[in-house]
Amino acid sequence: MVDLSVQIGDLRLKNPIMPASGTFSEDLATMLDINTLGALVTKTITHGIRQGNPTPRVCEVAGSMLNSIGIPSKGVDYFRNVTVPYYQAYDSPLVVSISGNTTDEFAQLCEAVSVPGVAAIEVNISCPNIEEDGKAFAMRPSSTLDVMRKLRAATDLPLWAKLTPNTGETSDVARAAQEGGADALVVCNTMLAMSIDVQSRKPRLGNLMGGLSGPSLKPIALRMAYQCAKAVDIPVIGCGGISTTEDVLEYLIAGASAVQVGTATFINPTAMIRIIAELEAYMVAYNFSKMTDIINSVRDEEAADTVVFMETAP
Amino acid sequence: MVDLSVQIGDLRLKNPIMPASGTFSEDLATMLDINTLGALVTKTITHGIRQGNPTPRVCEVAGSMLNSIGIPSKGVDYFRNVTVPYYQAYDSPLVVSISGNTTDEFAQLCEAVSVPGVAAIEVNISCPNIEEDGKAFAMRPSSTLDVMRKLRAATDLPLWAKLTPNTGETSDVARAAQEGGADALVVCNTMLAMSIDVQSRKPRLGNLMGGLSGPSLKPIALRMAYQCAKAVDIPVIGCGGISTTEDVLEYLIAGASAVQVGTATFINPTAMIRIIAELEAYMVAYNFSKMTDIINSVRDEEAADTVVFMETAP
Amino acid sequence: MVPANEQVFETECQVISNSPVNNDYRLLVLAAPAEILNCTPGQFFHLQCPVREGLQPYLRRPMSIYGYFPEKGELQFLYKIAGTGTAALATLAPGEPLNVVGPLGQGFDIRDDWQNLLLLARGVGLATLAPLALEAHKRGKTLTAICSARSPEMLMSIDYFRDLGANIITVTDSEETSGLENLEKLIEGLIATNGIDAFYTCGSNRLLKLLQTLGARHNISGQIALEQQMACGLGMCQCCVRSFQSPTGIVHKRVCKEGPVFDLQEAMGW
Amino acid sequence: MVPANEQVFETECQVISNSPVNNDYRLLVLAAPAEILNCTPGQFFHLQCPVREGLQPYLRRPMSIYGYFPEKGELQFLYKIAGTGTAALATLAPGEPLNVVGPLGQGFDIRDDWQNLLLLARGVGLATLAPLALEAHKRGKTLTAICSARSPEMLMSIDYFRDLGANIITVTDSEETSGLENLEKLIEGLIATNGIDAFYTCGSNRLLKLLQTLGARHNISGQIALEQQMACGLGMCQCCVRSFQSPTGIVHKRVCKEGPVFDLQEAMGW
Ligand SMILES: Cc1cc2nc3c(=O)[nH]c(=O)nc-3n(C[C@H](O)[C@H](O)[C@H](O)COP(=O)(O)OP(=O)(O)OC[C@H]3O[C@@H](n4cnc5c(N)ncnc54)[C@H](O)[C@@H]3O)c2cc1C
Ligand SMILES: Cc1cc2nc3c(=O)[nH]c(=O)nc-3n(C[C@H](O)[C@H](O)[C@H](O)COP(=O)(O)OP(=O)(O)OC[C@H]3O[C@@H](n4cnc5c(N)ncnc54)[C@H](O)[C@@H]3O)c2cc1C
Ligand SMILES: Cc1cc2nc3c(=O)[nH]c(=O)nc-3n(C[C@H](O)[C@H](O)[C@H](O)COP(=O)(O)O)c2cc1C
Ligand SMILES: Cc1cc2nc3c(=O)[nH]c(=O)nc-3n(C[C@H](O)[C@H](O)[C@H](O)COP(=O)(O)O)c2cc1C
Ligand code: FES
Ligand code: FES
Repeated sequence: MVDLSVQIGDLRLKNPIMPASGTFSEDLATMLDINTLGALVTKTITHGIRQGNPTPRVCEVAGSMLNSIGIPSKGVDYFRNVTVPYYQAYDSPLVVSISGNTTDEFAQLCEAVSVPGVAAIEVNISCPNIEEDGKAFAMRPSSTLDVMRKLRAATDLPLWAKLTPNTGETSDVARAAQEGGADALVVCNTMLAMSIDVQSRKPRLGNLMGGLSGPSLKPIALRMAYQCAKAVDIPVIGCGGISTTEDVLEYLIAGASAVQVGTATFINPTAMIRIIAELEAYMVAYNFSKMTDIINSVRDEEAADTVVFMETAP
Repeated sequence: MVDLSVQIGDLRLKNPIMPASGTFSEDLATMLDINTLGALVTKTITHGIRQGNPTPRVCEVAGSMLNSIGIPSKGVDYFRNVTVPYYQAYDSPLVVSISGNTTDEFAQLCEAVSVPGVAAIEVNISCPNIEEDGKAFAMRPSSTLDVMRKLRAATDLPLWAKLTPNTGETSDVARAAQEGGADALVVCNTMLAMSIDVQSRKPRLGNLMGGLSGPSLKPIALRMAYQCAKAVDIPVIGCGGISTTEDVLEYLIAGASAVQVGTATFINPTAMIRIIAELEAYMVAYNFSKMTDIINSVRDEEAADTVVFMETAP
Repeated sequence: MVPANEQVFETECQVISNSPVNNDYRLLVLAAPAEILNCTPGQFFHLQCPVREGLQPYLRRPMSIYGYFPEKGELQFLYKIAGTGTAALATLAPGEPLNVVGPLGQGFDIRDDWQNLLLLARGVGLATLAPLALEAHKRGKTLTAICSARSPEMLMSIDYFRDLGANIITVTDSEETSGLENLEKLIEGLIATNGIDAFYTCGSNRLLKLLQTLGARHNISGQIALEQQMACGLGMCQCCVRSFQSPTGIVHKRVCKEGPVFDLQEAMGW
Repeated sequence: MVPANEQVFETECQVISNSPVNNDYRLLVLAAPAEILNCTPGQFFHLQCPVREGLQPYLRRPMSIYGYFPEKGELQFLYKIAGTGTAALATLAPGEPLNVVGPLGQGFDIRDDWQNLLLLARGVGLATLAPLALEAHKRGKTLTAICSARSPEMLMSIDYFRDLGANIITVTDSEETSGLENLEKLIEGLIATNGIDAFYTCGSNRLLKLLQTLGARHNISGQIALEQQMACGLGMCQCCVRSFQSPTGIVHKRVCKEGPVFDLQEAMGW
């Protein structure tokens, strides 16, 4: 018998496969038994009600996509009154993704969602901090440390910090998040990108720019997950461009303890359950009994010592 | 008659298409008349002789590639004695790409390559600065300003600063490069990335990590080129993932005055001459007479004011 | 947990045929299992268009159900080549697989007390309205279909509607009969002679406005199928929203989930 | 500016045939213009493998020239399915286009004063050595080919070599004749009876070492064709380097430009 379960801080997940925030909702239950997933991660919510960005909110780029949804949110009350009760029917742990424009707003929301039925809070610190020139909290170690400390003080639930690839200081930011009290890191969110329609000369997204996700992001996000796994002691949850079981293995080997699947679900809504089945078959075929046989098994040897902290391409 | 020429500071290029550093050499003359190109950009050279990184130096990722060549170099003497004379046979301007581990080494090399026959110097400030925790000069505004000032003092030739995408401070770095004396910006170099072979569990590149180039990089590099064109007054030369004439138009519309074609030449060695021909045909078809009819014609309107300086994905 | 008629499937179907209907449109016929053919007119599928040299669509493409026939196990789409995805779709040969997700969204509603239905369709809109016509026929409704096109040769599905006993009126640009003024006169005529209980239309801003005006004037209900860029098609990503009038002000609804069929008066021009 | 024989072309060729030779290898025959068939044995082409559903190679794949026939306008490759690119190559049907870049690299050298040549080849190495055998035959050289394989059924191109009048010796793993010891004995025998002026081989570390030893022992020249990951194939990207012995110490050379054929004694094991 193979055991697919993984440990993320105090939380035991039945398998390492879960959806990425914003690419999953109750609606996926129309297609598959979401109770088979390792965890259930909500779209990021904000404290108040928000409409989100102008359309078009998505566009396709070579083998991947851009989005600029803009966190439309029904607010915290809807979450507590409707979303949490809905997920009571499932035993896969509910992870709520939250975000705020200021540290205080963020911390208040963190407290407000710390209700029974919520297993962990994923803090989307890849969103702009309007108190500090609009850069995302997770772009700098200092603002990361700051916001994580306040969030830590606001809840006793496990805190997962979701990092951004839009930084040159991945390792430092990861350490700051750990120091600030994160129980795990989710690595990573989308990469800021742009596309222009040559005919109309207009940006393809209503909001001018948006986030790159899908296969193009994978080598970048994998590099970050690897850097983070080397930099911190808390678990890393890999995210970015995963669409096959091989992609999952790449992240696990690089040091991630679990992974999130995002855009791939748009292409194949049943991708996650297929991956879970394939992962189990892989374990059997290669005689692995538990996930820790795979996690962090990268053969980086000498190379790792010299270039782990390299944050620039040659 | 359409005029494809563009102005990059004091330099007039016969057309906006040139190779990207490291993806071109004299060897391309075995395939096409390199004199048809807007400029001829060398692989980055260093002062001394260097061997470069261990193999494998390249690997393929979804629809793109990673490389970690590591700047093997025959040194400055070879450049002056062999390379410069070789290019005398061509009238397309010779642009030499240089790099150094320290500011002083960089500046010395900049002076040493300022010889007749060289039309401009592209300073690859995307390389690690060993004086400052190994981060690339162009990852931070301060180190960018610093190195650009020294380089400016070292030569009277036009200086093109080549930026890195491995930063969260694109606009600030662009302004620092301009302030430091750059005559143009090349936007951008490769994005730090990684790939692991699941069978062997080894990193696919001998050097563990490498730079992502090709189509996957395009939406990221285009966003940066757009940000830079908004942030500075000097010309921007777009680079990243260009393989079609439409890609070129996207960069020009976004504000780039010229572009560099890199990885696409590996896939289709004749890509650049095909693009030049197609660009001319496009101008004729759409009744444009000069490149400035296209450059910076993006219809970003209101959107631009609010989110140009956004450096994070929503 | 999910009611059977809300169940959505990801299924690999097999192409039976894929051939041009006229210069612009093609008909794709798939062999499909009965379980995915429990559809409502107006619903759509999300198609994973094939990857070809030089045509590499990434996201799925939404396509209205043109025909669903559980008895013979067939699923049909009527489509126009618009770009990469549909161009790739057009290369599919009989026997090749096509991965489809669906049926998706909310379809048209035919209230029992509605008898005289008016369809107003142009181009791809016919694809969306065809199964509605069939359903109306099955339920013994009286159907009038105003079919609009650039020119008489471009008119599609006329025979199909005629076989369903529909009263067909064709209007075309080349004959200068498709203008708003003429349409208004036509429809006012229909209302005056037989009476109309409901309007059904698709997509166009121009037709939306006209039917909204006529509907308000004569208190006639109506529904419209709308389009929007989609990623997931399942209601998860929030990218496909449009604005709608509601008692509480303007609200966003997801075209893939609350739509693609919406109340005519709630829909907003764009 | 570039001498005619150094000119490299990017050309769209047409597939004439593409069929299995045995369980592991396939032969691809292309219709090619004469201008690109001015080749030297040992040179290679860089192939843009086609894009298929689930098989989307990005970089080109290097492939030795198995045969080039300017008279009949044919270019041939013998290949083994190793991964994405070669799997995609195997799907090419007659009539389909294939974009090739070449001819590339430095081929084998047959010095006029060399008469008795020994080829030592296994697997894909045969593809590389086949045109050398033809050239040797044309130039009236005496050729011995030691062909190695897993088992007798896997031996390839035997008839081809035989038709060229080569003296053929086959060794296989299943018959336990392909071991180093046996090979050494065999070659020592050949040297003792007829004498050998030059060795030619490909790829394997094991064979390289053996021939280096024998070459040094008897002062026999030799050449080896090597492989390395490639991006540009033209000498521009510096990714395909290998280490070589040189009078000034260990140097890097580009397999695509200074190679793929190198002096046997300069080559280094890996
Ligand atoms: C609910 C619904 C039903 C539809 N039914 C039909 C139908 O029956 N027949 C038909 O021919 N067309 C239909 N369409 C439009 C069809 O989806 C587009 O023509 C198609 O997606 C174009 O893809 P492309 O790659 O060929 O074009 P491109 O322009 O290259 O597409 C680029 C991107 O834009 C999206 N896009 C482009 N046009 C539209 C559009 N009109 N609506 C939504 N997304 C779009 C594509 O999905 C893709 O992601 C329908 C659209 C929707 C939303
Ligand atoms: C000069 C030269 C001549 C060759 N001649 C032949 C031949 O005649 N017949 C034949 O079957 N094979 C030959 N090879 C090997 C052939 O290039 C590889 O088998 C092929 O590139 C594998 O590609 P893939 O996508 O199928 O495999 P994958 O393993 O998926 O390839 C992944 C990447 O690694 C590279 N790669 C994998 N194996 C090799 C290799 N051995 N050498 C260089 N790059 C490799 C690929 O090009 C690709 O970029 C030759 C290689 C070289 C360098
Ligand atoms: C349409 C869409 C919406 C997203 N919304 C959110 C969000 O609300 N909060 C968040 O943290 N990440 C959001 N993301 C980012 C994903 O969670 C994930 O980090 C990213 O897409 C990379 O993974 P992928 O390549 O597997 O999609 C969104 C991504 C997409 C494509
Ligand atoms: C093999 C390879 C080698 C490169 N070497 C250099 C280099 O020496 N100096 C440099 O500034 N950029 C170098 N680059 C980066 C390219 O110049 C270019 O910025 C990058 O590849 C993005 O463009 P592309 O997507 O068109 O390839 C190299 C890129 C590749 C693929
Ligand atoms: S397409 Fe994702 S919510 Fe409608
Ligand atoms: S493959 Fe580029 S130098 Fe050899």
